[in-house]
Amino acid sequence: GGPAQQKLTVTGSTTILPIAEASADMYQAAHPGTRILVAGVGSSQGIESVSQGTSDIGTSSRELAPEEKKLGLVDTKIALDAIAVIVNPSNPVRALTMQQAAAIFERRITNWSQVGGHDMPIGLVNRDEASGTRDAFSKIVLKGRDFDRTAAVLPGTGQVRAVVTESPGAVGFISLGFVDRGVKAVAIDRIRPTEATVADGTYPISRVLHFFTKGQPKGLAKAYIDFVLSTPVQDAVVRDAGFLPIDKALK
Amino acid sequence: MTDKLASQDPGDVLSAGADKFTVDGLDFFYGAFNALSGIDVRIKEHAVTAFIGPSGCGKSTFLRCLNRMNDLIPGTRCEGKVRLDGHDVYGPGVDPADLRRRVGMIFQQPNPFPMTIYDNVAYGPRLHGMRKRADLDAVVEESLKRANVWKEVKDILGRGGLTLSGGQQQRLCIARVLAVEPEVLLMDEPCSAIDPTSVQKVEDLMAELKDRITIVIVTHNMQQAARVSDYTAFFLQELAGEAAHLIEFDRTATLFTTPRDRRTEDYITGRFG
Amino acid sequence: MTDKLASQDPGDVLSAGADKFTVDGLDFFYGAFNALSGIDVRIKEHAVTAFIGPSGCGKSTFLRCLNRMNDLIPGTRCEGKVRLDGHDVYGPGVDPADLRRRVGMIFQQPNPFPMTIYDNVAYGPRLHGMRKRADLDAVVEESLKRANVWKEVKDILGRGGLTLSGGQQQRLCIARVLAVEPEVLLMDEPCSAIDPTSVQKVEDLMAELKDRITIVIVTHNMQQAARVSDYTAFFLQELAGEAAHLIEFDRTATLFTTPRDRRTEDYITGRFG
Amino acid sequence: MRSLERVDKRLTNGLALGVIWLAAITTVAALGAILLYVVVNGIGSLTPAFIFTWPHGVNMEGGIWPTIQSTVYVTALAMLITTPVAVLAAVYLAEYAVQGRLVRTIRFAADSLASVPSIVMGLFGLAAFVEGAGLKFSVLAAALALSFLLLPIVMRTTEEAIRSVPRYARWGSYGLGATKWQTVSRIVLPSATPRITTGVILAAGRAAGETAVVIYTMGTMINAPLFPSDGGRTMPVHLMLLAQDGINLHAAYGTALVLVLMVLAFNIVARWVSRRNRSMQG
Amino acid sequence: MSAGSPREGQAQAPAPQDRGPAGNGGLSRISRATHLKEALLRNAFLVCACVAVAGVTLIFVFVGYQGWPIFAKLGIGEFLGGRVWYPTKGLFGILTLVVNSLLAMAGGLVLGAPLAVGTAVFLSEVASPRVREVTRPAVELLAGIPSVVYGFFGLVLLRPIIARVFGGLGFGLFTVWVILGVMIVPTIATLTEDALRSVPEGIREASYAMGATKWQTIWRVLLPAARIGIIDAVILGMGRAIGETMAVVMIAGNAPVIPDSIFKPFLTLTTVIVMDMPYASGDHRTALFGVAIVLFVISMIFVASIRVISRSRGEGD
Ligand SMILES: Nc1ncnc2c1ncn2[C@@H]1O[C@H](COP(=O)(O)OP(=O)(O)OP(=O)(O)O)[C@@H](O)[C@H]1O
Ligand SMILES: Nc1ncnc2c1ncn2[C@@H]1O[C@H](COP(=O)(O)OP(=O)(O)OP(=O)(O)O)[C@@H](O)[C@H]1O
Ligand SMILES: [Mg+2]
Ligand SMILES: [Mg+2]
Repeated sequence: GGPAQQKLTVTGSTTILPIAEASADMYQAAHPGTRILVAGVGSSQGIESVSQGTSDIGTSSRELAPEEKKLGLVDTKIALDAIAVIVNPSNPVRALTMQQAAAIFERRITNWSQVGGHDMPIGLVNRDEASGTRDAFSKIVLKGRDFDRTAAVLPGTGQVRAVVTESPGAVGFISLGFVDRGVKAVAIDRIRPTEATVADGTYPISRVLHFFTKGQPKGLAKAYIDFVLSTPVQDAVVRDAGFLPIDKALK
Repeated sequence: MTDKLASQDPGDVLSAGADKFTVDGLDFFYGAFNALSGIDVRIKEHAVTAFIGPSGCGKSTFLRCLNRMNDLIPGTRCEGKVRLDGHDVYGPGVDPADLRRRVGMIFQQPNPFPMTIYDNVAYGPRLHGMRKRADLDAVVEESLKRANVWKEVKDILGRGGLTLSGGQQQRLCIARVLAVEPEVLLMDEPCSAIDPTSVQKVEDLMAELKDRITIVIVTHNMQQAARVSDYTAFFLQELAGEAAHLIEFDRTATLFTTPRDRRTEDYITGRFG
Repeated sequence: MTDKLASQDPGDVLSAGADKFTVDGLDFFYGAFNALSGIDVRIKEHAVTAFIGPSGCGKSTFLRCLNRMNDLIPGTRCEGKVRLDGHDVYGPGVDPADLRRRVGMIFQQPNPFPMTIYDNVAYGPRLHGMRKRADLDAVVEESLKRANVWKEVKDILGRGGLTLSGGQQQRLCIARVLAVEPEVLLMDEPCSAIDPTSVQKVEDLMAELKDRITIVIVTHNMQQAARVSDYTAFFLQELAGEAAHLIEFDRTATLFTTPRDRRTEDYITGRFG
Repeated sequence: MRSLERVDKRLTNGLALGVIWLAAITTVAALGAILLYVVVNGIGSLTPAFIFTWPHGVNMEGGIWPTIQSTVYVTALAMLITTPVAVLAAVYLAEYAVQGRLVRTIRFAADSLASVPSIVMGLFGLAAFVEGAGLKFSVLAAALALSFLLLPIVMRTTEEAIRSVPRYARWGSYGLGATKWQTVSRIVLPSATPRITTGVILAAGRAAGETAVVIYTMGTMINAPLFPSDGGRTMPVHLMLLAQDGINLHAAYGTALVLVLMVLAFNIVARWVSRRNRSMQG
Repeated sequence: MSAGSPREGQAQAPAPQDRGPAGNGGLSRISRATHLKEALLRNAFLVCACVAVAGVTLIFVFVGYQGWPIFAKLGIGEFLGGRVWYPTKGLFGILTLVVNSLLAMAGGLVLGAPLAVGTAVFLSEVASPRVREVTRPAVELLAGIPSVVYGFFGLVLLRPIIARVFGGLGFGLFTVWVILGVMIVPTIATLTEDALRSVPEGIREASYAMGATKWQTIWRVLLPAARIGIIDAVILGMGRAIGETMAVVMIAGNAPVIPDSIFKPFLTLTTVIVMDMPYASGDHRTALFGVAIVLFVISMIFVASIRVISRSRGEGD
């Protein structure tokens, strides 16, 4: 027979929400009679609810904290999120060090000439507080220090990209998957962000997205996770959402 | 002095016929403004009584006291006695709606309802519970005939009342009132907004109706008052902002030929107003 | 026939004094409606000319042709010639604003501006460039004096013009016009909305003013026309919807005692209207 | 000197009138620019597939049907709740109320309600209906919150409509012995109906375009609501999310165009109703 | 009584249903049923009218209940007067947001009010009927366009243009001013037009009759005469501008600081709610409701001041 449960609850990271939702839709369309409920409540909440059993899968865009390691959760990595620092293509700056990137977003550096570019004020573009990308960027690049508060706060990746595309002095950060020809992703510590450098872990601003289950996934949960890991989902849904397929990294 | 005059008159004039309305010491207030003061008058049954006087002297106000239309204006107050067939119109518990059915009213501006001619006339009977189509048909035809407008509208009863000419509209309004069989008809300058031919028709109508209905008419047109009325009352507000009084009330023929008050004479000879 | 009459008259009447306005073959249209047709009239300098006629016969319309106030109503058209001191009022390049300063106007409803009494009177002079306070003070006092209202308002010049009584307001409006030194004063029923005492004052005023100013007055009140005017013009619209004509124009004394036209006679004896 | 002054006066007049013309032209141009921009960019998206299919994928490709359905549903429900209350309230104010403290309070409350920022109304709906009354994110919660927003609007237009019924028409009815309610229900309300309808339609246009209230009371879930207890995502909310995301601007332009066309349709219908009414009375 | 007595007349009358006991020539009493029905209806209408009062009260209660704790916790002074809005650090001072909202409103007003008053004067005094037929619907349509569409338009068309012309990112006060300026035009213009139309025709005529030009009449008589109505309209426009959310959030840039240039991003009272609500919890969420209370109170102050101004007119001239 089919899966033991006909209903699955997936809660957690808002970063992962688009992947979880879209693949849930696709899965349900392919398997009538199943019901997958997806909610974005934040990574911590997702980890908590899966460990308490109120949901079947907890999604998280961060690693488990030390005390969470004891909860008996099984980790399935489902995608890679690399964050590119983007500038306008007309900007001659091609590379930054991690320190420079941090200094720019803390506004300790305010002019492109300070990092080898033209004499032009830097226009900072930040994401909103609810953004997982911002959260990751802040942890990895700023090491938890504060963003400059005069930066523009935009609520979406596409907006950041559009602004950087149009404004010569702008700088922002978006998921690597959304980088297009309108913007230029700069190298960080001399590593250019590509699928290869992300996959091999040399590009420094990246993270892994996780599905956590209480014990080994079974039944519908397993079927759903397998579906998410399948090539069609990895190549379409995960990329659409701006992330990189996990198979490139681990296989 | 005015009061004395007004209270003397009735004695002389009233001998002639039965009183439909008896008004004693009426004072009327719009909020704090005392518009009418000490009005005494008797309105004769089956006669036409005209109210004349300069603009703003309270003719309309007084007319509207007779069927309590003034009740509808917030902040107004009426003191004194108004009796219809001896019954106090402002008595406790009196139903103003029923009073108004019995004391119909025609306004200066023809005011057909925005519905068909038929429905305009049937409106009143329907209000008061008539439902059968045949009865309504009969009342509508009868009323339009009595109002002298049947010939003009009998083929277009389904058309909107507002599509008629001003004069036809006014006669339609009269038909509408006649349909509820009022005992008194109050007309507030019924002819001042309509064409001369229609004026003629309305005046003829009044002459026919007064056999069965008591008529009170407010008019600015002294000639009209002289033509149509049996009795005439002259109102005057002597100073702006003060209350108006009834200056003289008499048979029309007497009042127009031998007015007792100099102010009446001044007015009818056009010395002011 | 009407036209003939009207064009005959001037000859007789005009011998008396200089013409301020000469109107020849004036036709006036509200859109497609021809309100006035073939009006010929001469208005004498330093005299009072009255326009009389039933309601709606175009008296106001004609008056407003004289200072081009009708220009302000979209869709109106004026044909024929109107000359002020021989100059074509509708000629090319004529500034209607300047014309209106020279030909002042008083309306039926007193219409002070919602500002102080002082500012009301100073409005005109300021419009035309007077700025100095002393000059303005002088003009305001002078105009209010000429308008017979100085005594009543001299201590309350800073109060709103709308706080005055109707009659005072009307005299304030006259003062306001006098302040720009008009040559002609057009008055459209200036007394029909004010109290009798004020009417008296306005009529006295006209008698005083006509030494220096030509006055044209529209009035419904035949007695008033007879009292105040030197010349009278009688307008009549014989059929509803058709153009009105000038029926008779003559010295007031002549027109009221021996009207040449039967319709004039009917009107002044009150047979219609 | 006098003639110089006249030239100066005329010059000022001409210049000032020119500036006024300019203001009006600017206003009309602003409207033109918005409409033109939305139409030019959105027209390409305006296919039956776009209108009648569901959105799919991470960045909302496909159509916008459920958002249209949600919009229509919540608008209709809000009008259904608002209209009777607002009309009867207006009847009270126009026909029954005597000037006094109570009426002043009601008017002040209505004016205040009309000027509450819609974001505040949204939070109110969240606190009162979604959480307080336990309605969750639902069409009903959104309709209730919207109806507080629309109530003063419909009340005002209705009151004006009722007041514009000539008093002579009322007198005619009273004069025939009608009671107050008979007069109101048979003469006043029927005469005022076209104008009331116009006001209601315009208010519906307002509801259909409202974002801040709906987002906190109906949520953002893509759903074709069937019951009032279902959640959903209206077109303005969809447009807002697409615009914020900024990735699928095609869909955003298309949604904006459909939304603007809908509001335009409301306006045109309202205008038509009032025009037809005018020509019937004339 | 004579032959044609009223009773005969009545005999033919359609019999009213609920004629009272004294129907016999005397005056009938109001029947109990009629009286009850009318009273019942009247009270039902009154209840409906009171829904508006209930609405305001409910808003106050619910939003107040959720938001009040932040005032209690921080004290009114620190909440309203605190300069730093930094929720993740537990700092909830909204002075910056208040100042930004006022800046946005003021600029929108400076651009929008003259445009609106000019348009209103155009509609009521200058335009020929035919031109008015086109212009007025345009103004009304402008009012009908949803604010999210204004925001979208500002974001995708206006912002890039401003970025190109003035440098920077295009987010900021200037962009917001332009959009708000256009958005408040219909509010102010329609009310101003009403005010101008309610100036008696006689006053216009009197002015023209004294030789005033059109502009002199407008400037010296009509605008002063309509001034109370215009002030009311402008205050309503202010309310609209300060409460506007969806249009502003897309083009303001949302940085929680007082900008040092009109081309720099800033965050307002309304936009902070949209930006933070999705993830706020605890004190942060309470603080957002606190912001809603502030907005509510500001809008009430506007309404009340309109009252006061209109009343002072009643007492004045
Ligand atoms: N609703 C009202 N509120 C306050 N005052 C009123 C009201 N209606 C009339 N008045 C005043 O009462 C007085 C009498 O008015 P009324 O209309 O009865 O006069 P009228 O003789 O009918 O005048 P007209 O010949 O112009 O119709 C006037 O001074 C008028 O201003
Ligand atoms: N603005 C207008 N548009 C169209 N027709 C008008 C307009 N003003 C007046 N009329 C018509 O022109 C005719 C003359 O009107 P006018 O006001 O000049 O008459 P009047 O003699 O002054 O009347 P009254 O004595 O009542 O003031 C009337 O038939 C009137 O209906
Ligand atoms: Mg009257
Ligand atoms: Mg006139």
